[in-house]
Amino acid sequence: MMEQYLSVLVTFCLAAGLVGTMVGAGRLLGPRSDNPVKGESFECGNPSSGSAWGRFSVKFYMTAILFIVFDIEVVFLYPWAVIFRRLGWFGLSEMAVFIFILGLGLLYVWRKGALEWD
Amino acid sequence: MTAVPIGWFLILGSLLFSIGALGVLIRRNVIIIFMSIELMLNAVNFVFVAFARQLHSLDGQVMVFFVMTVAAAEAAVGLAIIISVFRNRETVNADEFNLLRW
Amino acid sequence: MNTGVFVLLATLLVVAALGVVLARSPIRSALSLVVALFFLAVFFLLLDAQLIAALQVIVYAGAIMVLFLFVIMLLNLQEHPAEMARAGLRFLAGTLASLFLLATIYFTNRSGISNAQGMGAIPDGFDSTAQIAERLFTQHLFAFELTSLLLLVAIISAVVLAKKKLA
Amino acid sequence: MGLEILIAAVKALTVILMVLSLAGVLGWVERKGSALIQDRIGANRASIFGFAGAGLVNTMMADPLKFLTKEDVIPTGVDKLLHTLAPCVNLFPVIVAFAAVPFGDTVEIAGRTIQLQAVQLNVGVLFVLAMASLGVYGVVLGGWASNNRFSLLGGIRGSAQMISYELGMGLSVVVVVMTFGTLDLQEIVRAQGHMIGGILPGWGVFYQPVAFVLFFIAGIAETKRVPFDLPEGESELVSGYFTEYSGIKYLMFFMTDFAEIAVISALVSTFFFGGWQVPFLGDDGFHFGSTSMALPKLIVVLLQLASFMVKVLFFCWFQIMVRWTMPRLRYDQLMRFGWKGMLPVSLLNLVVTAVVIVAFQEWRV
Repeated sequence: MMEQYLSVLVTFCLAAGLVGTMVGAGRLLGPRSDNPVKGESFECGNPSSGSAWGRFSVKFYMTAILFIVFDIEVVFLYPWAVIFRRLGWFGLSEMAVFIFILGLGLLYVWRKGALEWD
Repeated sequence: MTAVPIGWFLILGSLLFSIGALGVLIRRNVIIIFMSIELMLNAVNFVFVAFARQLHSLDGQVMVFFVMTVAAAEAAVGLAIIISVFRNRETVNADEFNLLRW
Repeated sequence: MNTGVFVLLATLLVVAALGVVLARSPIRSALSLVVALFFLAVFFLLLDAQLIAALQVIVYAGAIMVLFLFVIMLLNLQEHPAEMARAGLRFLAGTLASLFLLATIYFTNRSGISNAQGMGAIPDGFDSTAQIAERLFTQHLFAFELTSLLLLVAIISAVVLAKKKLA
Repeated sequence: MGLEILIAAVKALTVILMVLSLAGVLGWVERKGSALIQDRIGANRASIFGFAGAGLVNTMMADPLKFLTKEDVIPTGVDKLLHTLAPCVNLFPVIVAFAAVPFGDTVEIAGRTIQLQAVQLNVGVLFVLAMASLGVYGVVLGGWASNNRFSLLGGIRGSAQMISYELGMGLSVVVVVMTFGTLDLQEIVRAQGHMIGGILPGWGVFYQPVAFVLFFIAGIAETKRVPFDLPEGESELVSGYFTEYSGIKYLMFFMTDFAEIAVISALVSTFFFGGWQVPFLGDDGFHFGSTSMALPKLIVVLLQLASFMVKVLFFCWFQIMVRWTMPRLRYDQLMRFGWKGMLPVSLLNLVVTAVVIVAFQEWRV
């Protein structure tokens, strides 16, 4: 038991250490020279047209919402997948109802055209 | 982790909950208020899991599933509301959402 | 050793949680929340809830917080000067929160559970996914089916609210 | 306690070195492979004494050193903290995810049983998926922190693409879990040790061919490579979300790309191609029907290790071939394929699998 958590902890620490060392070493070893032109954001050689932080399409937001909903569905499926053999037809029908109701949601989104990118 | 008594977990959970509540009360940005609510929900989850461990009952862990689902649904609908309000009023400040106030 | 781990993780968790509330820029606030959720997952792992720990990261960090980040970027929310509540309200909120905290500490102490010698050993197979699944899909069957309706409502309302033209 | 930490550290270091050297090798294979496909020599200066194979040493040693000594340009007007954080949160989950994949069976050293797996969790499958879902942050933060139009567009496109294909990936993994009945990666590999009818290895791909195809497609989409390379399409977005990065931070994004290829390959071989299993090889040697050939335990372990590496390298090579063979999709095609293709098909696959398994209870691995 303890072994499992130890392995996770040690791996996390080593990976974080590696990543940190890389950034730190790059900072120490790399040369430094600042000038205003170098600091401009790269727009293929044209003078920069100012800050890029602006608003973008709401489509991406719709994708994220749909992702959350179906991600929850998948999350319920993992524990179910482990024991569905033992639950048999009962487990199957209960999951069928769940998937059917969420399938209705997918159908609705599909028919409403929220999955279109135009 | 077995050497730490449950009381410590309860206190840590309530500390998290208070921080979340503080965020809801003192911040005016609706999105940060939302995130503070998520924090409060998580504090509750934390206590559920700690009690599940203490009482050797898995119901606490099952409950976390449902809290997660509710949090997801809440985030989806809540943020959709924020977006549609922002379209009309160009603000996310909770004090300026006052059309329904009387 | 165990107590040390608890204190270390708890400190990191509380700092991250404070970051959510106190950070000026919403994007930093959201990232603090991701860090806090990650440390919560570590706590779940140490509380023998492996499944919950993994799902915590998948659902909260991997899905819900991505949505928050998207919205913050979508609305291009930067720091806003007049963003905190009035001083009086801040004071009231602080008092309420500390009262709540003190009450918990008081009742935890009085009930005597915090004096118990740790949590003790767990029964065999307590952390197995199969047992949680067994509970979830038999005893809590009704609640499970209801969540699908909740999610359906969430999809429909999100589409209706966020779509530009309503029919 | 100290000894256990030491063992865990040795295993974790082995895996980290494995994934880093794989990333280095793949950088070279990609250059040489693309040259092969396009009928040119490619990377022709990277040779030692005229032997091109030694160029591999060059890419693995000289390249990182060069990147380390380059200036790390941070443009004005960016969010400095997030700009530095982005490559770190990009690389970290990939390395950790690779650590959860078992690269061999157990070995016994001095009376102590050691699992050849750096992160041993009962829920290894979910651990890997959790880390994969954290990969979005590197992309989103890199794009946002740079304050550059190309970066932001690349970052947003990349994250939307990754979350879309994560669903197909998750659903095909659910099917794998249903087939083997466990969330433990080591258990999944062990379950693939038998032979179907004495001739066919009991690999997941023979039970779940559809899931294999779906998982592999979703995996390529998660690595954001051709034909799904919209987030960093050179001809449109310069380098996408890491346009504004230079020096070691650029190398970190670059390494993440190759490490992701390695992770996907390792997962494909674990879920569908028996991981470290060698067909006909048991604990004590080869068994072909009635004849058998005894082998010492050490040889068996080494053979299994080699089997894992060969499978991983094969799928890495396959992904590189795909990259240099396919044209790029359009973004609307990509999203349509994810939501209207992958998602319904993987749901259908799941339902069919569930019905088949429940209807024929004896059909089990």
